[in-house]
Amino acid sequence: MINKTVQTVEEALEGVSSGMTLMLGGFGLCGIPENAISEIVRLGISDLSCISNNAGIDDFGLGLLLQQKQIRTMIASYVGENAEFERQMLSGELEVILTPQGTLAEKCRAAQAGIPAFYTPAGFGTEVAVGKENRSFHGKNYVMEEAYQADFAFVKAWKGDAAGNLIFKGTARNFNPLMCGAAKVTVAEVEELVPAGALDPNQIHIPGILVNRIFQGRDYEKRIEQRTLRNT
Amino acid sequence: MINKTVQTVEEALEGVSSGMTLMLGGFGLCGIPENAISEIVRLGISDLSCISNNAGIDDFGLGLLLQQKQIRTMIASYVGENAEFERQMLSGELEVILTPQGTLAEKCRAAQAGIPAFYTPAGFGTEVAVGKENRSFHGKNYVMEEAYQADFAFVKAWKGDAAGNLIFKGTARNFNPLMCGAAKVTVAEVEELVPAGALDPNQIHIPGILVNRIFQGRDYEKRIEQRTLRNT
Amino acid sequence: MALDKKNIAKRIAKELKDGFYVNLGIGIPTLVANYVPKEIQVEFQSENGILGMGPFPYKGGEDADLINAGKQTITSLPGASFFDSAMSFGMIRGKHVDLTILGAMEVSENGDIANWKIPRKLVKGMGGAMDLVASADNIIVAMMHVNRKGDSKLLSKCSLPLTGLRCVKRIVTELAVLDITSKGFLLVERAPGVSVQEIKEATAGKLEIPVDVPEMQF
Amino acid sequence: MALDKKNIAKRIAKELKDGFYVNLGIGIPTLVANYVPKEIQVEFQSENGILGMGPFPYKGGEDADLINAGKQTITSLPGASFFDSAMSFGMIRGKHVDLTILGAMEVSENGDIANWKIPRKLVKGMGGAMDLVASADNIIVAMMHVNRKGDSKLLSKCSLPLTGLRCVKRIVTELAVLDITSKGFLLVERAPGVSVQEIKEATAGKLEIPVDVPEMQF
Repeated sequence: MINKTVQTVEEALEGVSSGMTLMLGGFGLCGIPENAISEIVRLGISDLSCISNNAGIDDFGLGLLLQQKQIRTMIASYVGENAEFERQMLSGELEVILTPQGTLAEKCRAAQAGIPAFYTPAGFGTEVAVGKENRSFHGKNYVMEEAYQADFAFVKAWKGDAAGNLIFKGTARNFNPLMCGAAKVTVAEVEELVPAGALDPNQIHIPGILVNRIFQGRDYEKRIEQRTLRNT
Repeated sequence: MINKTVQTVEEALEGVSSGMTLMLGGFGLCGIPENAISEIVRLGISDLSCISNNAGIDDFGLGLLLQQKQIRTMIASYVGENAEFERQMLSGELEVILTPQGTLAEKCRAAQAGIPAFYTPAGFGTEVAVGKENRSFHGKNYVMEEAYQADFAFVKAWKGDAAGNLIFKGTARNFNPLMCGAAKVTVAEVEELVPAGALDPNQIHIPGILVNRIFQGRDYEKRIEQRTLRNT
Repeated sequence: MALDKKNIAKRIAKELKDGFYVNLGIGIPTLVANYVPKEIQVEFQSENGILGMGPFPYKGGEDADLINAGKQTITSLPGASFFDSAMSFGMIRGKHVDLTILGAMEVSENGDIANWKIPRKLVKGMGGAMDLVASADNIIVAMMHVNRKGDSKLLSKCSLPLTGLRCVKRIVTELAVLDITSKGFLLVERAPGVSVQEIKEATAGKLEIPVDVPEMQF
Repeated sequence: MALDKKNIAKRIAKELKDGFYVNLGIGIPTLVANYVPKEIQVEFQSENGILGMGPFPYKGGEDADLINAGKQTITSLPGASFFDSAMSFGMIRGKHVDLTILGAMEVSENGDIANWKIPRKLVKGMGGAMDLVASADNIIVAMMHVNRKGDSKLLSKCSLPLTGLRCVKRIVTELAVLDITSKGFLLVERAPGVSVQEIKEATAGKLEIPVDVPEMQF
């Protein structure tokens, strides 16, 4: 067993620096790498390009990096729910590259799997397709999209073992598995870190080969964006 | 819950006919849809194109279809271990399209996921790349490969529920998950069929949306090709 | 009388067929889940990674790890499954989802849809909408027939940046049910008490009006 | 004296580094697993869907659902995982596997490899070999220096249909360890008791011979 465990978030983020391209898992605030985000804030690095489906809210998630003006380029599919984001975008401080959600997912997966490019119907005939190869297969039109290239991927899993194997929970899975192995270095934080052999090899969502460093996360807030209830 | 259960293998294979393109899961004899293969033999249909990593052995797996001369075209990555196969191939009765194993897997996955084509480095500069688009990304050469188009996919899972959700076991997973939803109709046979709700939704390998019919398989032989033991 | 949002959802629910996997957009489409006919079984897919989505949880049953695409807390039903976003959009692009119901800012008479961007206004992004409209064979749009200024949103050509081309099949508004055909918008049903003339006036694109236009039934 | 297959495997095992994920081909490469230095940790990947592959099972411990790429019954080690073939080749194409060790029929002085097809003979297929050689940054070939007829298999140009282009980094034969460089085959080590002259005679491609060619150490 190859041990991927690191003891601290500082150690986990060693090598992250200004100007890098980062992938961050999560959908809204669900399944975001809270510990890594806090540490990036603490490191005070800037000029970052962030690939993440959303941009957090004002005071949580990627919103914390926006507050400190650490992000130069945001690559996302949906960026509502964030006043500071809007301000920076409208003022031109922040570059925003909007990408269809399925394309964003597949561009991560392509990077993970060594596929340099693929075709998708999403965005054909829209401004998303401008400047990209358009091509027809079997009478339907598609756009060519290329794999992302990133320096670090930060993901959050439910359980993980020392070998770096990961299991996600519910819809907190989302983009996290696709970003594993999609950047030069993948850092996984987990709610529960167990010894190798404690997880059923049949139930592992992401094999440890796609994870470079794993650590036991702390103080998860797991904030709920839209607490919606049924009447009793 | 949308119920995908059918009671018999006959019902499961309704609509399969001569001249069709079939996908069949399994690696060697591991994880092959034994019940579906037996039923195809019984149906006596022919002129089939079969997409499967291997072609079975003389008296088991796809070898049973070869014995009856039901296969016209075999699309596979490795076809050793089968004397009748060799005879038919050398005599020209059987057309064989050899495809790199990873490309075969990805062409199934592309069909499942609505990706019409993708680029892979596998086979660049070899006869596999002849007649296909060759293209360079970031200084490396790739070959364009298109998604498969098939009529039926036959897969074998370990456990499944009435909603068509599937869980595979060990290395019997292989190509089975990738073929689900990759053909017009996907038929899953399982060793153990349970009611919807009995499987943990976190542990499902293939969601039921990718399966059209599911049935409780019978009399699994699960033959071992190379029983290799350690000395005690 | 023009329908309210609930009744638009109720009318759309009649389009559901037994065995359908359905993706519901945010807004009116979400309400459709409340009106599934009892005699049929459908399953709801949420593109953030669940199939077999159930209703909102009771108080105390919320789970931060279980939300829908609108980031609302939800529950899962027996037979549900969780999966990653690549698998989720694989289902969508691979045409495994049978019906997509979503909102729109504009629809054109050839089925183009615009629902993600207003130039010079704040753009929040397309989310999964471009994937959904480019992939689905069966798209129903739930929308208001006219905007707040009273301008028609059913146009000969969309004025806003497109989300997808020639993809909408059917539109349900507060006034009518319309299909996209080679001749433009075909008036299929009108809301109870709404006249053909009213619909005609509210539709800027080409409108094909059959001799008999029945009222919607609920 | 020329090495036997076990010693070729033993020499290759010295190339393993702590933390390496390794894919072993059928034949001599499989034997490498027996000689992993005790002080390092490596994990073996088998492209049919397992990481953390262990030794063959004891009698009674065979499981038909647990085999390697050679279709042999195997076991799994603590920390192992199972996955589908797309994920498996994603690991390979995505360069997550650190070292690939495989056999060859021919290797050329520029690193081309031929190991899947002999024209006019029965073709069994390339299996995963084309994916492996096209993807791996670190490929070691385990092979015999000459074929049964005594012809060199280390050529200036492969005569057989290629499996991959310019991909081999190092070759270990019964006679020598050689690297592929811009100047052709570079003689790195010779088998104990084997002379440089013997290696020279057995190598058809361009051979670069340093002043000092040490004997292999085991």
